[in-house]
Amino acid sequence: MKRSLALAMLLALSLAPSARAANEADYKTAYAAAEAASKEAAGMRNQWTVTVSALAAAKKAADGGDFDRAVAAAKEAEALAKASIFQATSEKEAWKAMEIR
Amino acid sequence: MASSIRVRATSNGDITEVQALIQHPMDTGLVKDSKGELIPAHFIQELKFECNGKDVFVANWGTAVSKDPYVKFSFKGAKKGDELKISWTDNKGGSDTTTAKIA
Amino acid sequence: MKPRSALLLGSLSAALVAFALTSPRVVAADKVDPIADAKAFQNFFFQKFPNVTHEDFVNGPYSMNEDMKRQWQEKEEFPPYEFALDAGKEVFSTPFKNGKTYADCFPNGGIGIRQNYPYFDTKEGKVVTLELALNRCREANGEAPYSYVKDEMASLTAYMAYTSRGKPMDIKIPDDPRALAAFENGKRYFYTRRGQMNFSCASCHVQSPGERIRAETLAPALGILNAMPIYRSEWSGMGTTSRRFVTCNSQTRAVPLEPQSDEYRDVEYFLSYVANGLPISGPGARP
Amino acid sequence: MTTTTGTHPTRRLILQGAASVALLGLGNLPFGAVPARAAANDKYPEEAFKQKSEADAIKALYGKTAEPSDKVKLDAPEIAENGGVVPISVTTTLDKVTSIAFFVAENPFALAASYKIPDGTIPAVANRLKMAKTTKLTAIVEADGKLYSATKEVKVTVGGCGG
Repeated sequence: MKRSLALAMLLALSLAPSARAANEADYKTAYAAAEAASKEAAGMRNQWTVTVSALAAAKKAADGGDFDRAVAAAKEAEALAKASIFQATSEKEAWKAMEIR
Repeated sequence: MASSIRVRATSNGDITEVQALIQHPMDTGLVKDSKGELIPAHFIQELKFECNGKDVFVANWGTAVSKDPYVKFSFKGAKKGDELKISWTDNKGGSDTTTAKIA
Repeated sequence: MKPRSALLLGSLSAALVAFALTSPRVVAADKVDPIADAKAFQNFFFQKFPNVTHEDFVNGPYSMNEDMKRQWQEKEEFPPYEFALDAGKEVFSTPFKNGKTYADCFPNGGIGIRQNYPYFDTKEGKVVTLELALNRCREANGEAPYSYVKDEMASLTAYMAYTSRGKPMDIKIPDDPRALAAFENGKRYFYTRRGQMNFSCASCHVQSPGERIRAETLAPALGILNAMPIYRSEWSGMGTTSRRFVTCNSQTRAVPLEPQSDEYRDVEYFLSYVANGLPISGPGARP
Repeated sequence: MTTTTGTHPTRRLILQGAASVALLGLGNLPFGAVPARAAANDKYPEEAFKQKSEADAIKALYGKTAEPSDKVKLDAPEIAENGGVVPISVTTTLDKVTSIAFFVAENPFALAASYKIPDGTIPAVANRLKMAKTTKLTAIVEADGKLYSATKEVKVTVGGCGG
């Protein structure tokens, strides 16, 4: 579990800018995916603050017409949200390992 | 409105020990609020303690004194029941005064 | 963005390794047994800190560090919560517009009862905290509720805690499956990792009390709520139990829940119950 | 401001029971009154509080320099639990004290507080100060027209300038 969480975070880091400049449609797709994942995380009562800020950063960049940055931020938000979903899922049982008994 | 000044003055033979706590923001003028705007400096400059018509302690403060400032000192020559007068003024012209009986 | 994230990843894996090494032994979960849980919880801290007297745990980080304790004792000569205490007493004794007072809402007129909160309300089937009871009292008397995190709520609970100082925490779990479920849910919340830092409440307050995390000395979980509400120098002001939970969540980069959400009520129930027998020390002063 | 030095020896005897020091005080008795004591003046020392460095602040407050003295006892924590509220106190066995001041070298403005100690007041003060970061802390006691200092290093991990 620990390794896969780290992997999920690595994923967030490996988003090098692509050769082709991103356009608004790319952004909309990326943002929709990020938003869906973040809603799922919130539904599990496990939203991360960094997901919220990455989403906001994506929106801000898109509003400013910088779609490369907007897509990158949206993808980062999605990766973060997925990591938080993964965390919430695995913690359903994993928390017991921490318990004082 | 309750006084901004809390005082405890206790007599122990010839020596009176005084502790005071004052409600004041003591803003440095270097800190920004949540909107990113500088909070103007607002701090007590002078705090004076008088007993039996005589200054027994005078503090001159800058912005480096903590919020809700505290001070402790002792003086001689007063007895139980004597009145201590405490007053402060700040850099915006604000002030407060109170009196406390030495216990 | 990248270097910062990478840095975080590094510290995260270091933390994970540390946890892997120090995790308590895993025992198969079975039925909910709060009495055994409380005993194990207290024993864990008593054994981990054999030099700390049992009552001293309610003084949080000050029970862990002599230099800090001295600074605290110095401050306690004229504590920074003094103004909140006075304000709380005044608010508490000022009647509502309908002439009734807070005293009418509480057993024993609200004096010396802090140690009995939170309690499990068998009618509602939920945990009721002191903060919640205070706002319900206001609303029942036609007054608008207060913010749960600071100001009047902190002043009121400061005063009520002050009148209860020294009384042993005395939380009851009634014979009701929902009460047991609330306790268990609170326990789960306490041990569940969340936020990008992948920390649970226990990561800091069970594994590392007395140690420094960034700039703060961590308080032991045992008795941590006995000191509520607290004046935190970091906040330059007072904060309630709700505020403490909210800031803890934010620090692990988890979006905090609503104050007085079910999870927070349950974790308060759990943490208070396992501190049964330790004295109320609130209001407290903390760095 | 004039000082009636005549009461000093008696006060010292009662306070510290240190007869030898009291005798020393007696030796100064006829010439005890010293003029020019900036910090003991009635006016708020606006200029001194505006100085950034400790040296400039001391100069502006007193117009002279201080010498270290083991008769000045400065009490401060080694590690401040929070830079916003650091309990600091000073006591001294020096005689004819007219003022006590605190300087926090690394703060934006070094002078933190200056206290006038009128005749009959014990030369000891406790207060709480803000510290922006790990810093040298200096207490200066003005006694019989001279300046005596004590310093201490205070580690600050949470700065006191964040409000």
